[in-house]
Amino acid sequence: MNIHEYQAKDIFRKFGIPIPPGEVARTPEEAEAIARKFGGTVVVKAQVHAGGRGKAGGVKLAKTPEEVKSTAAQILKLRIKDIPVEKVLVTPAADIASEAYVGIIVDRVSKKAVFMVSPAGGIDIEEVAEKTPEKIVRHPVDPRYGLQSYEAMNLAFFLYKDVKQARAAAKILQQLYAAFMASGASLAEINPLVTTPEGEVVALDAKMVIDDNELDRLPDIEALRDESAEAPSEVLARKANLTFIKLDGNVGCVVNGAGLAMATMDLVKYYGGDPANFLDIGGSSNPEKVVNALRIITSDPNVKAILFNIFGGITRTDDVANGIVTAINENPLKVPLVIRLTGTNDEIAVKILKENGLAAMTDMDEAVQKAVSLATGGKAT
Amino acid sequence: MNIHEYQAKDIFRKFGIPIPPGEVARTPEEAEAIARKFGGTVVVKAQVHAGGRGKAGGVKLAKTPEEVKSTAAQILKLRIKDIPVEKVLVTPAADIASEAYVGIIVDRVSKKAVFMVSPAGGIDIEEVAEKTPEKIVRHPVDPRYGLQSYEAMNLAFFLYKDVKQARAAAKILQQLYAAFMASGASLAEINPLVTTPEGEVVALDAKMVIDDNELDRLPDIEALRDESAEAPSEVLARKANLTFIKLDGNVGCVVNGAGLAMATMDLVKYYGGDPANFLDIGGSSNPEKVVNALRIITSDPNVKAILFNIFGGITRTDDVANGIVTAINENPLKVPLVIRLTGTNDEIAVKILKENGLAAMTDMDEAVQKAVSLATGGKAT
Amino acid sequence: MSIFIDKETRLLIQGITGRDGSFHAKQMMEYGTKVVGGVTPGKGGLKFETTVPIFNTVAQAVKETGANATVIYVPPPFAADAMMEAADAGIPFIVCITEGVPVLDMTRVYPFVKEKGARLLGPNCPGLISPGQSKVGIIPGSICASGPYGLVSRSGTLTYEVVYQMTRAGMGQTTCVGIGGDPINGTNFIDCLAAFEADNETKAVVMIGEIGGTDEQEAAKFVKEKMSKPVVGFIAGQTAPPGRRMGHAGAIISGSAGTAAEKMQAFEENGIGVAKRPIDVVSLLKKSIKS
Amino acid sequence: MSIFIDKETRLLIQGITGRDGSFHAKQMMEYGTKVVGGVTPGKGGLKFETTVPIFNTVAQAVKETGANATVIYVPPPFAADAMMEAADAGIPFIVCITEGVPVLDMTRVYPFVKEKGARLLGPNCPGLISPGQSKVGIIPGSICASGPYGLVSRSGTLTYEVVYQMTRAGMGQTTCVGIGGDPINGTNFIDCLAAFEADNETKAVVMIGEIGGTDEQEAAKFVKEKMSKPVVGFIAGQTAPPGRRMGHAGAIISGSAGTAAEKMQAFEENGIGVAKRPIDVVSLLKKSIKS
Repeated sequence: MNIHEYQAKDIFRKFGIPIPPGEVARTPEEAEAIARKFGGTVVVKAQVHAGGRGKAGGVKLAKTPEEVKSTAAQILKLRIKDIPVEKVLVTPAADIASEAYVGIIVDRVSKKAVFMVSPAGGIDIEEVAEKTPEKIVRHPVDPRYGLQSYEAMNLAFFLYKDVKQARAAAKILQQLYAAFMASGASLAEINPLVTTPEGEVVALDAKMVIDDNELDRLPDIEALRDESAEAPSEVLARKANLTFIKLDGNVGCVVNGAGLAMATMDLVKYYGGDPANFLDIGGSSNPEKVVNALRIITSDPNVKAILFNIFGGITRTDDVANGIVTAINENPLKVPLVIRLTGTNDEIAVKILKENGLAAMTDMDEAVQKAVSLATGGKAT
Repeated sequence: MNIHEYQAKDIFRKFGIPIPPGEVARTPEEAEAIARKFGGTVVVKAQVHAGGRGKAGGVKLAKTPEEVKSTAAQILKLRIKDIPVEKVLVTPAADIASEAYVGIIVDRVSKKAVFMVSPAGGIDIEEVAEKTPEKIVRHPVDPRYGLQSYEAMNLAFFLYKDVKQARAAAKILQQLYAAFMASGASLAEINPLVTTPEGEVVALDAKMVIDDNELDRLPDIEALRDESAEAPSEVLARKANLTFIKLDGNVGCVVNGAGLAMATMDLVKYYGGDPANFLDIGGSSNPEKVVNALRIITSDPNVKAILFNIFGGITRTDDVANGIVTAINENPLKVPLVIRLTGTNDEIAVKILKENGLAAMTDMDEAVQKAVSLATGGKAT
Repeated sequence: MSIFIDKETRLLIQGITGRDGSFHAKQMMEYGTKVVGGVTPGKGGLKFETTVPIFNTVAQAVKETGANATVIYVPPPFAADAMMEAADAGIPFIVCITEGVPVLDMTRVYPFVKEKGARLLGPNCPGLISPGQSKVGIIPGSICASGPYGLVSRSGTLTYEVVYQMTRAGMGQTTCVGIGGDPINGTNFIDCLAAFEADNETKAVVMIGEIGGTDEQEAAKFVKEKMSKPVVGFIAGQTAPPGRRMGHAGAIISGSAGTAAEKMQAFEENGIGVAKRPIDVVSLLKKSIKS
Repeated sequence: MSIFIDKETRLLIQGITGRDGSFHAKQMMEYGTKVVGGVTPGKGGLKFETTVPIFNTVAQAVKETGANATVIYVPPPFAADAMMEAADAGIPFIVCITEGVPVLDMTRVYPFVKEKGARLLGPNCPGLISPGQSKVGIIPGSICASGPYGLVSRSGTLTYEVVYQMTRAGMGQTTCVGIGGDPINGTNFIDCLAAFEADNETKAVVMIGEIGGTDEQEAAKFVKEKMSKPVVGFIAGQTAPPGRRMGHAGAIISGSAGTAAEKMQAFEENGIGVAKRPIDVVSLLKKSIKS
């Protein structure tokens, strides 16, 4: 789950990381009032779950409250990577002497949380990694001991020569690690971590991605979810306990299991079609899930044919068949449907479908070919 | 450092351990008022840093507020193991279905924090260990992982068959471990951990000993120190950064280093004397420490002779000599003094002493023999 | 022969009285797996299906039953504890089916299990099956057949699809292993490939990968350097949208975006036949045996 | 010969610019110890006494100087971190002089240092000296002399007393080691006894114990079972008041109150001559060599 910059900052502050004040506005007027309170030049920053805000015009300086109002109005009209900007963060502009990058992610190779720090901050860390990899240090943290003080100091001395700044940065690294662990994060990032002309070390930006699997036990973090910042179809899918990713093709796919779902998409492409989505109904299916899956897929006007590919294991194919029948009875389909079922209870499933005038196939390749042909206007078999 | 039962309970409560309410009274009237507030039968418990309160009459039931007043008055007049009772804890009496023991200590053999749990609680755990050792389970905790849930459950099932009670106890064990770690404890104990007739699991007593070395970084814990509950000479010694333990003999000993201090005491005994104290002035000596050491020792009327045994290493023997001279000039001694000095700067030290009319010896055995002889009325050499 | 499990495997089931645990316990028992005990705190002393003793703790279960393997069906928040409990109780082979285990939990579980000397398969995996001998997990026994091919996969149902095609084509399996798709898991491709290489009865191996990470690339190198037996492979996710699985920071860390194209190239460069479609695994496997 | 340190020992000093660190750094340099570097964060690039380079971190110091031992003089709250930093930087021999390290810190330090394969001496110990070769710590060089006797002790100044008596009696030392008296320390009696047993030049060993714990009892068993060389011993604390050091819970844990009487008995039962007074060590040692 993504959270907003201002939310990540609130968490970081709680763990003691020095961060300049800031408040969130939903309207240009609110932004103006906040700027008046702070006085002086402020930065207005779009709060959206998308990278590249700066390049998209979502981060701007404004010198007077009036200017803040017009800047905020501009930004609140933006769509960044197709997501509308609903909120802006207004924060006093800081004088910057140097910019560094510090971040933690979970790394599958070392199987540990790994710090990445770089004295080249303020820009995209991918760019640094590509062009000047010697400017990034990676440090895996032994989860049994946590980030030790000396490890934090070793990393901090890579960022700063001055011992006071190094000590301040080391403290921030330990606080960031604590925030990361306590929030069930898979990524926590400060970019840039700046030094001021007075020598203070301060976090100017904050980013955090939460492991979805942690949310059940972290209600305070789950409460940070902002559905207005997500695509409506993905919100619906999540609530129905489905994994859904919208794509640009015209063959809607309903599959059980992520690997099989990807393989099905690949096969659609292989036979000349284009998948409209990734959709995994997961392991323990029930008819309700299927109903929701069809609802989400049919809401996409691009979809010209729908393909079910179900390999029953834990998933009972009769559950799926019942779901399909229920969904169609509620909302008759406007596009053709191809169903492939095999595995647990498939005889019952085929019978249910037949009784409701639906055919089922058993071979994956044949089913995909048929769906592609239907979507591209070919004749149904 | 020892803390009181009521202080340990406050800490345990903060970590979520279920503990019945309770308030501290310094006078019989306060105790009566508290009892009136709680209503019903209460327990009045002496708050002293000494074991065996129960046997000494320091823990009593009282049925009415009036009875509480007289009981509290009795207890507040007690001295338990020579420590006056200054406070009592008043807490509602609980109905008890069963009593268990749970505790954690730091174990030098496994080099870990070790849990001890026993379904035979409410009595001295040493007694259980001696008479029915099969009723105690010991469990060392891997400090890198902490007390895992399954470990807590394994221990809890040793206490309770009922799964609800086991789960409650497992939670308490994890909370106790968290309290132990966060407080820099060397011992944390609940005795008894009881079940009520309703099946609840509740801590009725609480004990905690804090590692003195943790106090510098735990000001909240240091603030729990109750000097009125310590022997005045030990308070004075601690403030002077000396390690002091009062004994019953008549040869006062001032030594640098715990091992040498014990060896000196042993030698006093060997030569027929009786040491009046253990006193270690520590590694980095300064004259002020010596002045304080003499002040503490001379306050003991039993002391008939004073023996300095200093082996200079980090300790500079001239510092010690200067301290002796200063102390004697401030407060002339009423008992004879034997000084043995060797090691760092001993030539300077001997000179300083000589100039002030004091003699110094170099051989430990000779010095001890002389001190013993002086204390027992023998003639000074 | 087979890898990791065989007729002698004495299996414990953690979470045996839960919805998934009880369903699959029965399936495994029907398949012939020696289920020697179950664990559900508070149900110690009872029996599952009138024959299988239930215990409160794994330690107790191991002591009473001599179990040498366990399979975990407990809810995600308790799965890490269940894995560690099993490892601490001395069980040498631990299979965790549970999906949705927090990855930070796994950063603790992984070193713990390793210190205890146990092998962990999963979490978020379908388990494994040695057809005709033992089944641990949720792979449907009906689609498998005994034979000389090994299979290792990061997927669940895609594994079934491939096994199903193999069995239909008369190509039975020594063992089918699903290692799971989570970022941190206990057993990887290389562990399984090495086991298949050492197994006398396995003649060739199928490896089913997915986008994300670099496990397949490293496994491909292992195949070239250490394996004498032929390996064929398939990678799912050729059409998956970039950046939705691991995010850019993961890509930096691994020095690779983990795309399907990369992985397929690594397979080809290291002598692993690459199937374009799942069904193509069958013909590639036949060809690999002949050559 | 000697144990743990010798002429070739390349020593780092953590906390070299502190009050204690700088004083003892000079003492060690005067004694002839090869002090190759110091560590004080923020003073990296400067020199101590115009010759010894100072570094910000141990990792950097090891890289630049090839140090193979370190001695720690940092304040108690930072000592655990210093020990772990040294171990993580690959230093195989770590001596921690600092007194007052919280014992819970040591429960973490101990397994960490062990995992890294380093030997830790201390904390709260006087260090060690191999007379004429190298001195690491605070034992006064002037009271020692080179010779064929090993000494291991839990005490500080009591060690000096015994060494002083030995040297006065013409009985020089291969190495004198102070293991420290803290409840959890890195090196115990047995480690040192084993090293003395393996050292060609050590003919006999003096062991100085204290009340508390059971280390001396275990060491006594080790002497009987594994050592060919004579060992004599002394225990301090025969008159110490009971219950003031470890409390009753500690006694339960170790199954013993750790009294001096117990320890002296364990010595006698295992063929270790027991000195009644420190001075008696000298005569016992002489006798042990003759017999």
